[in-house]
Amino acid sequence: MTEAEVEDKRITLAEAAKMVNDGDGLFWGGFGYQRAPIAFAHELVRQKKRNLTVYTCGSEVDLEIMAGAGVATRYEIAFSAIEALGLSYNIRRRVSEGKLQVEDYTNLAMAMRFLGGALNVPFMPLRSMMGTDMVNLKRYRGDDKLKVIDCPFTGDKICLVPSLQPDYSIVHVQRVDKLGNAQIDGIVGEDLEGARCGKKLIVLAEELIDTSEIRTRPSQTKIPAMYVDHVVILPYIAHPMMCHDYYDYDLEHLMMFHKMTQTEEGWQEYLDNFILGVDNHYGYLNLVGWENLHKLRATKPWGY
Amino acid sequence: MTEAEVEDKRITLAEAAKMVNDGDGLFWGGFGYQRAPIAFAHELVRQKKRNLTVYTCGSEVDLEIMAGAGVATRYEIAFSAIEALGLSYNIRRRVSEGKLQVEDYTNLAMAMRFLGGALNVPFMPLRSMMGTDMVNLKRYRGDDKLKVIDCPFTGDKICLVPSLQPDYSIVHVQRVDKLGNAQIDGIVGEDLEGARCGKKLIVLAEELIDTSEIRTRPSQTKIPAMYVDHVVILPYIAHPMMCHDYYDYDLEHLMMFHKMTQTEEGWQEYLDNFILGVDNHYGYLNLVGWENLHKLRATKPWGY
Amino acid sequence: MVEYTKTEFLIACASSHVKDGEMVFGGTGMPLLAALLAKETHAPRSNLISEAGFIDARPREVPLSVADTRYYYGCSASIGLIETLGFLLQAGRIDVGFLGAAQIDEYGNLNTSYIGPYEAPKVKLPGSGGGNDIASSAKRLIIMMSHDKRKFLKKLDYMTSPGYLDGPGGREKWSLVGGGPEIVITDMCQMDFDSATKKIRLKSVHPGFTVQDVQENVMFDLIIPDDVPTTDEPTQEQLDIMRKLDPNGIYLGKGG
Amino acid sequence: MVEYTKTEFLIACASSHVKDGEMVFGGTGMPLLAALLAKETHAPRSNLISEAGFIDARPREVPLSVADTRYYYGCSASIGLIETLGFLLQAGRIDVGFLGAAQIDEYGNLNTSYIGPYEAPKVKLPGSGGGNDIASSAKRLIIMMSHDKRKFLKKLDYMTSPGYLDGPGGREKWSLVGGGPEIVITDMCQMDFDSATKKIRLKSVHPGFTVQDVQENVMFDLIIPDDVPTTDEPTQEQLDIMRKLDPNGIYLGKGG
Repeated sequence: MTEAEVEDKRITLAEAAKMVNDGDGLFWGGFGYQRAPIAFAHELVRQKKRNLTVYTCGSEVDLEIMAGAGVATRYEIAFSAIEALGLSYNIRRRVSEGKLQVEDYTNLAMAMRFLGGALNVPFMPLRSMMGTDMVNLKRYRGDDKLKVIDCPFTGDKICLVPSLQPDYSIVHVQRVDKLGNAQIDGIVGEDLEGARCGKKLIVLAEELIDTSEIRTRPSQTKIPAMYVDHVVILPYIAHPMMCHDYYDYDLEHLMMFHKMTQTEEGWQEYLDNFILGVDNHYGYLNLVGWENLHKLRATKPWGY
Repeated sequence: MTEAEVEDKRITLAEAAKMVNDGDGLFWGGFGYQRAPIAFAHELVRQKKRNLTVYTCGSEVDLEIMAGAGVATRYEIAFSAIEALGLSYNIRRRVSEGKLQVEDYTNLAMAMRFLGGALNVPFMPLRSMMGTDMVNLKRYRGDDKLKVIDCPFTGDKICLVPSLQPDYSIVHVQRVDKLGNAQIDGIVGEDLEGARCGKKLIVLAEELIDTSEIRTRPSQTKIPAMYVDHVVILPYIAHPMMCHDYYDYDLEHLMMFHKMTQTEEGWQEYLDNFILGVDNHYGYLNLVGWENLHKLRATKPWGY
Repeated sequence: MVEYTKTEFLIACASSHVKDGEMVFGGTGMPLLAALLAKETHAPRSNLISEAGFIDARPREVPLSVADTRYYYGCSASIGLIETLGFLLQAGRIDVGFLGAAQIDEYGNLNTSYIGPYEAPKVKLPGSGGGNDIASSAKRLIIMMSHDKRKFLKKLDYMTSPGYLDGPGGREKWSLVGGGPEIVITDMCQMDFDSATKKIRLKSVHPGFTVQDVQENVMFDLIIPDDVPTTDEPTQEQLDIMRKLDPNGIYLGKGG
Repeated sequence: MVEYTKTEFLIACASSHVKDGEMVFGGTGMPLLAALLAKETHAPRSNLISEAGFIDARPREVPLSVADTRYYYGCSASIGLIETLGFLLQAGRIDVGFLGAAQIDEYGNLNTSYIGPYEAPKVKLPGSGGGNDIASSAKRLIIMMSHDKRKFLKKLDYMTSPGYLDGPGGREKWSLVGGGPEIVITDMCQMDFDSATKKIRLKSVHPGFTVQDVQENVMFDLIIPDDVPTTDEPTQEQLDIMRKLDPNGIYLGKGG
């Protein structure tokens, strides 16, 4: 088979963030401490994006950064906190100030909304949320937050949640080829559905892998190239969170972050130093320090 | 961590088939030529099961065997034929005789019905089938075949197909441990959803794998043990169909099968020789011949 | 003069409708060879997808089944049905689907399910498989059929897959994702669809056939344009490539 | 006499409610240690599942996040959210879920979302996460909370997760899959639910506390049985094991 001249989808982080328009909606990949696209959040802040809506199950530091810097004004999420450390102080402040609106769903509801978007059907059925304020109380989505109906087959109550097809999906993976075929190690969280639901998809990866290697292990391709519009390759994209088989979380940095965000002044200091005070992701990594970063490298077979 | 004394779920093929009651519904694994649970179909025939309903997307030789032998009287399927060879003659005859009823769905509709069953929701939405006789004409399911509704969010027409939770799911995989953790190589078709939708699950595997090996590569586990009730380990379960990375299809046998089924007499002869004329799966394999079987072994890296 | 069989002619003809860069649902048989031929000639960046779960496949031998392991090695992803029929096809990401049928009507609707009445069928055909899904959601549909008067009907015994349903607005009424049939290729001619009426229209006749041959072999009123060209013959390069793709004549036939 | 901290006491107490062979949604923090402790002692065949996608996990170090790679190696499957929350939990395959909350009412309904009015919240809490899913669909629910009068309310500021909703028949009306809360463990007592009224009921008081202490620290009418035993203390074996599970005192605290 002739190998056709292939498209190279690689662009810089700055170019990728530039494509996001003020007011856009983003599926936000990663789950908890795992594969959070922190570098992309930083760049959105540096480029002073405004009025973004972010859709995810449960992200942590990245949601804090985007809420704190005023990049995002609407969240459709299930969870915000820094697990094991405590509350999300930036989000808490921005909500109290009326600068951030959170439309509350559950983890399964959000995952189903991404699945529905990927399947291109307008809703998905769900057995959670019913009977509680998650059904009764709504913010900007109003009656389109969800619908509880009588199942036309069984007569049981069932909750329909609206599918999502945001402007962009932002997903962080371990490896990608220049066409966009992406491999994910470890758990996938809701990223398979999330990657497939966006109108456009930007994949951030720690490493480049050759297409010929992708083709020897097709079962490892978790996101096929045909979904992918742009590829960004950079190391330590998730720092201070973790990337399975690549590096562990930076607990010291994370605790510093969480402590500083307790006050608006502390947060502004973190923002000025670590995000606005550097030109790009390498500037951030230089500030964190390569010796520190190296200590976080994963140990086989544990993956952290 | 202490290793607890673990349950050994292995049973014989005869014991597994014995659990299926007359009148039961079965999810039937495999897709097209790939990982068809032929040995299980043979054993159902030998045990003279009756009035089974089989749910699958598109199976081929196995559906012919179960229809021909009168084991199954209802199919909810999308496709029946022997790809590249031609029509399913046994099914065609049994339908004309009124001995087999086929409730027609599409491949995506069946896959969604299994997904809905696995998710334990009563239906799943779909954008196919509408406007055609697949919506208008129904057999024994009547109005519960499907419903076309106006989407409560968008107003668009959308088709709801009822989820399936059959009595048993029958799935053929490459490797399984004695607890039931199953690895599948190559494509999965609709087997991930199908394995998870049944009230009980019987996994048929070519090989045993040790649990300690399962635990070193958790991402390879396509069906976790907690879904699995029974495990049957036998070689060449899919013959004359294929099993990725293990063996190719037996085209000669397949063509003979297809040719013999052209007439009722031919089919009865095949049934008497290859299914009823042997005591068990090894009897069948002996008849096919181990030299023949060995020739079908897969070649690396091609997997066939 | 180039020598070729009818099958080879049809494959080359179908192949010409695949455009470069397109996502193609290939299946097996003639459509598969047509898709592979297109990729080897004018559409090197087209992507072959098998509904069983193989994405961007480049089989070194022709598969007999959409689930054939021959599709696996060298493809760029191998997943499952929900991926191919749901995430790709239903989401509107597939450009071209190929379908065959036992019957077709003047709006391009297809029957692959039953001959005779639904209640007491004379012949049970294979059914939809992914056919209805493809016809509902692929952007364009290429239909390949053998030309027999009894197959080109005013009314189908059973409508398995949607063409333009009952005409203009038919697909829109059901919010179907895809665009509907683009071309019907038979062993006599090519037909496309009139954009205003959504009715089938003669596009070209194959060498050796006349407009009248075609008209006598359909049971509905076929739109005949003033100018009906002759279908292009395959090139020697196309023939060489497809014979290399199927050296054992599995689909081309032993006489290939 | 056995010496232990309050945290260790609560973990041992929670651990006793996990039965052998059960499927347990563990999460992080005290519930995780309780689940691991149960598996090391009386429930060796229980199965620890993290909602992020890890199944049958046996971490050698305590994870900080449900998505922590520490859950990975040695688990028997590692998939995703749809698997754990959909195929397992919503399908009724999870026996026990652990939940914490900022507020609870007399029917065991929980608030983990907002303090203050929904329109102008005083404090935005973490939200449901998988909490509402777990409360809706797990067969049994173990709730762990710090005991503070302002948390045991007649009316929640926001109902995030269903307990028994408005009482008998409340869960059935919404066809909820799971059975509802079984036990509430605080730093003063254990509470269960009266099967007729579905209202919360004192079950045992922890050493050092009285029935009156508990009554004074709830803002609804608590059912008090005639006989309220004292909660069992942890054994030395339990303490040794949990200190081995969390040698750095990540959840047990440095003073452990």
